[in-house]
Amino acid sequence: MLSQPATPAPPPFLEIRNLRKSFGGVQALKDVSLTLEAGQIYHLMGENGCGKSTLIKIVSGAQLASAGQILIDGMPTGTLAGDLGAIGALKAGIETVYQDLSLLPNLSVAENVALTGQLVAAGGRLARRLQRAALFDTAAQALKQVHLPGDMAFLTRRTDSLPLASRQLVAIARAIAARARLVIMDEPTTALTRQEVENLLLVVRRLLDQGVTVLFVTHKLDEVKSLGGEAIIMRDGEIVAHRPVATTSKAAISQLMTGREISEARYRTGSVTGAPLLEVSGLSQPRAFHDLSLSLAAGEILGVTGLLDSGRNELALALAGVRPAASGRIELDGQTIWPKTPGEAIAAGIGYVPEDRLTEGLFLEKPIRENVTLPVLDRLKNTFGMISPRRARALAEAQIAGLQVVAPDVGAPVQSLSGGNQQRVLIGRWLTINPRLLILHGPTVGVDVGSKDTIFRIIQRLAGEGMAVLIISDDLPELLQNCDRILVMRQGAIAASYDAASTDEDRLYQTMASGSAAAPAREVTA
Amino acid sequence: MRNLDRQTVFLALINIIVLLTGGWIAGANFLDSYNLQIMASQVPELGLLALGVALAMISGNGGIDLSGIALANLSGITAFLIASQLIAPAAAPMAFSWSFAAIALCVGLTGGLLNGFMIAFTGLTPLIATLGTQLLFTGIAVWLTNGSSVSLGYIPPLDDFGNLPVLGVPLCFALFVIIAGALGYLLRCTPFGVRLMLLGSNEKAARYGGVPVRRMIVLTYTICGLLASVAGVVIAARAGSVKWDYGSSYVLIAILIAVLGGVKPEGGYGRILCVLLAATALQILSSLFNFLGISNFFRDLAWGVLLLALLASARVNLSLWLRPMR
Amino acid sequence: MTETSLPIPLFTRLRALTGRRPELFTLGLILLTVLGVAIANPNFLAMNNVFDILRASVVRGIFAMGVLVVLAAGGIDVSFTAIAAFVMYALTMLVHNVFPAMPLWVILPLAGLGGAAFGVVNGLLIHSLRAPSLIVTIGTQYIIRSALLTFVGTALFMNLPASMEAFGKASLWTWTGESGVISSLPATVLVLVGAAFATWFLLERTLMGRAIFASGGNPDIAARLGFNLLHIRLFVFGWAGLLAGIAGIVHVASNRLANPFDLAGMELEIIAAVVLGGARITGGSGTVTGTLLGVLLITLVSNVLVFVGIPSTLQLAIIGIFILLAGTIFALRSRS
Amino acid sequence: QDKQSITTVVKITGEGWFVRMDEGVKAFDAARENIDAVQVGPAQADAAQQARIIEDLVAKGVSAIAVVPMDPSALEGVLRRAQSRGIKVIAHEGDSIVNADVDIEAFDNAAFGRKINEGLAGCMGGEGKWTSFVGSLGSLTHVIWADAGAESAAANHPGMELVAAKNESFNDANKAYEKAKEILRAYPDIKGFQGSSAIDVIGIGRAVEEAGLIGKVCVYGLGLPKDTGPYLESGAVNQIYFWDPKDAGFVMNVVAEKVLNGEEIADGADLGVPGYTAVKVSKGPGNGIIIQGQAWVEVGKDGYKDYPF
Ligand SMILES: Nc1ncnc2c1ncn2[C@@H]1O[C@H](COP(=O)(O)OP(=O)(O)OP(=O)(O)O)[C@@H](O)[C@H]1O
Ligand SMILES: Nc1ncnc2c1ncn2[C@@H]1O[C@H](COP(=O)(O)OP(=O)(O)OP(=O)(O)O)[C@@H](O)[C@H]1O
Ligand SMILES: [Mg+2]
Ligand SMILES: [Mg+2]
Repeated sequence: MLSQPATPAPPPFLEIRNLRKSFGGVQALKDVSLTLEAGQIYHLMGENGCGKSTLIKIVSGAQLASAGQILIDGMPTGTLAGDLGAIGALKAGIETVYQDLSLLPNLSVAENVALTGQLVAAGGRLARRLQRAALFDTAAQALKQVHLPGDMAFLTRRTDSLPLASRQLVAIARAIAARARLVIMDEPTTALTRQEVENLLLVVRRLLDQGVTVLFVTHKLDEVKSLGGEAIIMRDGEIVAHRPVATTSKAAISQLMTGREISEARYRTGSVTGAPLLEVSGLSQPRAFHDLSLSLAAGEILGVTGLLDSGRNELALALAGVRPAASGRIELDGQTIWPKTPGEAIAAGIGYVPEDRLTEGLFLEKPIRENVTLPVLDRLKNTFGMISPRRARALAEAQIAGLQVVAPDVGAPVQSLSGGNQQRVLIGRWLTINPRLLILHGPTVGVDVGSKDTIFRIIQRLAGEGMAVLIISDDLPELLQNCDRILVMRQGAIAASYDAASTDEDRLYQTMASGSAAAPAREVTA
Repeated sequence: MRNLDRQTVFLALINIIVLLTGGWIAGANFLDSYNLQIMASQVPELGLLALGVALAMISGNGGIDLSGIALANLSGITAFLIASQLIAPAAAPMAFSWSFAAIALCVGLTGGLLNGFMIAFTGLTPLIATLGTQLLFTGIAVWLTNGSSVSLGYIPPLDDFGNLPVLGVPLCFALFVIIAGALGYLLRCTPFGVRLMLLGSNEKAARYGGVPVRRMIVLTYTICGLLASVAGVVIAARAGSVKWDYGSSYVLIAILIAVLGGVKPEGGYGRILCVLLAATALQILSSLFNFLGISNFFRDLAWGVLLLALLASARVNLSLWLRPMR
Repeated sequence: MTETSLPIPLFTRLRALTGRRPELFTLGLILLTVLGVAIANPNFLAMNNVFDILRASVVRGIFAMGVLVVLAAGGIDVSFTAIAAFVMYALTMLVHNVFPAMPLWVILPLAGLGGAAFGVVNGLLIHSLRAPSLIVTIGTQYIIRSALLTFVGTALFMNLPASMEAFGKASLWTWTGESGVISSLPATVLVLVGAAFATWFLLERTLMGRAIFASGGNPDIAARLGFNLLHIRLFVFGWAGLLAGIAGIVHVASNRLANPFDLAGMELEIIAAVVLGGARITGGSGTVTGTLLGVLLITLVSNVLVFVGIPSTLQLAIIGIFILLAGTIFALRSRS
Repeated sequence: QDKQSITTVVKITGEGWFVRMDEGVKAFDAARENIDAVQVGPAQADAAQQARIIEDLVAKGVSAIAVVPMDPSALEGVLRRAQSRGIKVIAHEGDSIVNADVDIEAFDNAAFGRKINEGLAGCMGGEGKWTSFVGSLGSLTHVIWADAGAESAAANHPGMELVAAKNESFNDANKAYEKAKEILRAYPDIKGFQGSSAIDVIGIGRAVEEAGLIGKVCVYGLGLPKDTGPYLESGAVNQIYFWDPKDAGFVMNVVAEKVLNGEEIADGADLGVPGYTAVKVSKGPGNGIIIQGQAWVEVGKDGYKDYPF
C-alpha cells in the first residue's frame, strides 16, 4: 500500500491483501492490506476492539479469515489466510508472543522454548521421537540471548513457577529458538515494570539487528517512540495510517487512533478537601511488605507504585481482604478494621478493582447486570426475599450510563464489550456500594487512549464527590496525571512519597529501581 | 435469553411428542390417568438426585455429586433403624412416618455437610471427594444392615406419601415439583442463586467480588445431601423397604438427566425447569419402552444416543440452514 | 525479599520432594499399609500374597495406563470398561465361532485394534461436540454396553479359544507353599509390563507425549503453538481404548470365562487409583510409576482387609475413608 | 374376548439362567392360543429398575405378573398396588413375599441346602474344614441353603468344621475367585466349599485348580451345566445342583393361568411339568399360598451334558 517500493525489487517478506474477517454480524477487519519488509519494526496501534488482535491471529494461523490473501516472499499461502494453520505459520517463520504469552504452564522452560522447533521440524506430526538432548541445547542457547540462565535447574523449572517478566522473556526465547523471521508481540509490556520493559526493548532491537521483522502491538506511545520504525494505525477494522514513527508526534498518533484530540495534561484538578479517612500503620506481611504506614484523606487520590516485587500488589490485596496482612493496624474513618475476606472489606466500604479484569474481575459470559449488581444483591431484595428484576436493571443501567459504557443492553454478556468498556463495568460494580475507599489496581491495563481518557475523568469525578481513591499502578504517566501524592515502594517498604504535581517520571523511576543503599532523592511528608 | 427459552420449549416438546406417540402406538392405556400417575410417582427418586447433581455442577470447579443415591439409601436405612427403636410403626404410624422423615433429613444434612466440607476445605476435587463419600455411605449402610434389605412393612402414611394421588397428583410427585420450584426460585431469584451462578462461572472473580466461596460450596452440597435424603424417604415410601444397593444404576442416570436438562458441566449455568422436564421426558420414554416390551438394554442405548444428540444439537447452528441462499 | 541461608528443615525438603515427585508419597502410603498389615498378621508377607496382589493388579493396571494418558491430556474417560467388555466378549465369540485356532499374538493386537476403534470414536465425538469428555463418555458408555447386550449377546461364555485358555493358565514362576498350595506368577503380568513400558515411552520420549501434557496444561495455548488437538484427542482416547481392549482379553483369559456384564462400574475406582498415583484430575500431570503405585495401593487396600481381620461388611466404608484421607493429603500437599 | 396377558419379570435380562427361563415362557406362549406370555427384565441387577418395570406393567394393565424378585421386600409396595388393581401376582424364589397370590419354590429350600451339604460331606468323608458362599447376604434362598447346610453338617458330621461362613460373591465369578483364594490362604487345610450363586462354583473351581488342589478340596453347589462344564471336566468342581429354569418359567405361567381362571391348587396337585407333578401347598406369609415342587437336579462330570443350558 503505502510503503510499496516503486522499482521491481525482491518481493516483500510478507504481504497481506484485502483481508476481511467478520464474527457473526461484527466486521472485525474490513479490507486490510499491508506489506512487511524484512528486518523492520512495525507498530500496530489502535483503540480497543479496532481489530489488532484479530489481524494477528489470522497472520499466525490461529483464526481463519473470511476473505483475502497472505503472501510470504511473494508466494501465496492459500486463498484464505487460515490455510496456513498454526503449524503452517510457524513453518513460514512467523512466531507470535500473545498477550497471555501462550506458555504451557505445566511444562518446563526448556520444553516451552524448544519444543516448537521440533514440532515444526516434524511438520506438526506427533509420532516422532522427542530429541531430549537437542531440546536442552537449543533452549539453553536461546535463553542466553534473552539473558536468562541456561542451567539445568532453570531449564527444568515449570514455567508457571516463574515471575511474569521471566515468562515474557521465555516466550521471546521461543521465537529465537524457532529462528523466526517475523516475531509478533501482542501488548508484551502491559504487565512489566519499567526495568523489565527496557530489557525487553533491548532484546527486540537485537532481533531487528539479526534481520528479523517485528510486529509490535501496544497502547504505550512512549515505547513506540523509543523503538522507532513504522506505525500502522487501525480504526474500526481498517488501516487509517501507515507512517514512520520518527516523524509523527504522539499527539498525532493519538488523534489518528481515536479520531479526536487527547490531552496529555494532568487530569487532577481538584484538591484534597476531607479529613484523613484511611490510616494504615505498621502493616506487615512476611515476604511481601513490612511496617507500612500511610494515610489517605477523603477526596484524595493516592498513587502507589514500585517494581513487581516491591510489595505493592500484596498491599493492594491486603487492603482488599484478598490476602490479609499478618500484623498492623488499619483504620477507616476512625474505625479499626481488619478485612480477612473481600466480603469483609466490602462491608467496611472498600471497593477493589483487581489487576486482571478477565480472570479476577469479570464474569465474561454473564450479563452486565449481574456483573454490576453482585456486591449489592442483598439490597435488591423485595419483601419475598426475591431480587427485584426491575431494580436490578435500573441500578445496572444507572451505573453504565454514569460511566458512559457503550453496550446494547444490560442483559448483554460482558464478553461482548471492548476492553475499555469492560473495565468501566467493573468500576461500575464497585460504585454500587458507594465505597469510602476505592482501590484501583492497574485501572487502564490494556485500555486504549480513548477509554483511558474516560476512565481518568471518572476517577476525578469520584474524588470530587469525596471518595478516597488508591491507584496501584506501574503506569507512571497515569499516576502523575491523576494523583495528589505518589508513594514509591521498594523491597516491601515505602521508599518515598512525592507530590504528584511537582515530580516526574525519571525521579519516580530512580526511586523505584535504586538499590536499597541509595537514599531516596527527596522525601515529602504529607 | 431467547436461547434459554428455546431449550425449555424443546424439552417440553419432547415430553409432549413422546407422550402422544406413546398414546398412539401403545394404546390408550398409556395416556390414562392411572399410567400418568404411575409415571409421575416414578419421577421423584431420580429427579431429586438429578437436581442435586445439577446444583453441584452449577457450582463449578468440576462440581458433581456421585454420592447421591448412596446417601439416599443410608438416610432411609438409618432413619428406619432409629425410628423403629423410638416408635413402633404399627402403634403410631403417623408419628413413625414423621420421625422417619426427620431422621432421614438429618442424615442427609450430615452427609451433605461432609461432602461440602471435604470439597471446600481440603481442595479435593468433587469427583474424587464424592466418590470417596459414596463408598463411605454405602459402606456404612452395608455395615448397618449386614448387606440385607430391611423391610419397613406396610406403614399407611408412608405408603400414601409414596403412592396416593391427591386431586390426581401423586403426593411424592407434588413434593418433588414443590422442591424443584423452590430450588428454581432460589437459583433464579435470590441473591444466593445469582451468586452461585457467578461462582460457577468464575470462582476467582466471585471471591474478589465478595462472594463467601467456601460457605457457598458447603451450603450447596448440603442442599444436595438434603435432596438425596428426600429421595431416600421417597424410595422407602414407595418400595416399602430400604437396601444399600437400591438404585445402583442411578448415579449415571442422574448425571444424564442433569446434562440433558442443559446444565453446563463446567458450571455457572443451569435451569431447574429444564432438569425437571428432562427427568419427565426420560421417565415417559422409559415407561413407553416398558409398555412396548422393548428390551431395557435398548432403552439404555436410546439414552446414550439421546445424550449425544443433545450435545450435538448445541453445536449445530440452525441459522446456517435457515439463512436464505444467495 | 532476600532468602535467608538457614538450613532448610527436613520436613520442608521432604515436602518439596514429594511436590516434585508425588509418586513418592504414594509409595510412602503403600509402605505404611504393608507395614501396618504385616504387624497385624506376619503371614501377609508370604510369597503367594505378593503373587496374588500382582495378579489382581494386572487388569486394573492396564486400564490405568490408558486412564493416565487421558487424564494427562486433560480429559476423563468412563467408557473404557464398556469398551473392554464389548471387545472381550465379541472377540472371544468371534474367535471361538470362526477361527478357533487363532493364536494369541493375533488375538491381542486385534483386541487392541477393536478397542482403539471405539476410542477414536470417543475422541472424535469429544472434539467435534466440544463437550466435556466425562459427559460424552457417559453417553458412549451407555451406547457401547447396551449395544453389546442388545446385539451381541448376554450369556456367560465358557468355551474359550485354546490359545486364550493357555494364556490364562500360563505362569512365569510357580511357588509351592509348605502346605502344598501352589501359587504362581501369571504370564498376564507381562502384558501389564508391556503396556506400562509403552505408555512410559510414549509420554516421556515422543513428541506426542509432550503434546499430551501440553494440551492437558492448556488446550487453547497448545493449539496456538501448533499442536493439533484433534490428533491428540484421537490418539489419547484411541490409546485408552486400545489398552481397554487388551485388558478385556486379559480379563477373559485369566477368568477363563467371558461375561458381558463384567467390568461394569470399575471405572471410577480406576480413575481414583490414577489420581492417588499423583496425576491431577484437572490434567497436565502424572507419571507411569506413580500410576502403577496408585493401582498397587488400591489393590492392596481392597485385598488386605481380611488379613487384618476387618469384617467384610466394613470393607466398602474403609476403602471410602481411605480414598478420602489419601485424596485429602494429596490435595493439601499440592496446594501448598 | 380379550387375550389374557401374563408377563414374567426376571432379575436381569440376558443372564444364562433367565435366557433358559425365557425358553419356558416362550414354550408356554406357543402352547396357549388365548394367552400372551412374555418375559422382561431390567438391564442392570438393580431392585429399583425391577420395581419400575412392574409399575409400568401394572399401568399397562396386564392380567398377571410372574416375578423372580431381585429383592423381595423392595417389591412389596408395587406388588400390593398390582393386586389392588386386580392383577394376579405369582412369585418364584420369594417365599417371604406378602403381596403375592402364589409363590412357587422348585423345592423345599432347606432340604435343598441339606442335600448339597450331604454331597459335600460324602466327598469330605465327614471330616475337615469347610465354608459356604452366598451371592449376597440379601439373597434369602442362598442364605437358607447355606444355613441348612451348616445345620445338617453340625447335626450329622461332628468332624466337619465350618469356617468363615457365608462369603459374599456378589454374583461375580471373579469376586468368588478372589474370595476363594483368600480362604485358601487363610485356611490352607480347608477341605470343602458349598456354593449358592450359580457362578460361585466357577470362581471357586478356578481358585482350586490354580492352587493345584484338585482332588484335595471338594466343591459342591448350585451351578449351571454348560457354564460349569469345564470345571466338572477337570474335576475342580465335583457336583452341581440346580433346577431347570425353563420348567420354572413354564410352571409360573401355568400357575398364573390357573389363578386367572380361578382354579384352586390343592396339595399334591399335578401341574404337568416334570418336578411339579405332586406339589406341596402351604399357606404363605400373606393371603397367598406357597407351592413347592421337587424339581432339583444333581449332576457331576458324567451327566451334565444332558442339559443344554
Ligand atoms: N471471537 C470473537 N467473536 C466475536 N467477536 C469478536 C471475536 N474476537 C474479536 N471480536 C470482535 O472483533 C473486534 C476486534 O477485536 P480485536 O480483539 O481484534 O481488537 P483489539 O484491537 O485487539 O483490541 P484490544 O486493544 O482490546 O486488544 C471487536 O469488536 C471484538 O469484539
Ligand atoms: N540430554 C540432557 N541434557 C541435560 N540434562 C538432561 C538431559 N536429559 C535429561 N536431563 C535431566 O537429567 C535429569 C534426569 O533425567 P532422566 O532421563 O532420568 O529423566 P526423568 O524425568 O528424571 O526420568 P523419567 O523420564 O524416568 O521420569 C532430569 O533432571 C533431566 O531433566
Ligand atoms: Mg487485543
Ligand atoms: Mg399364546
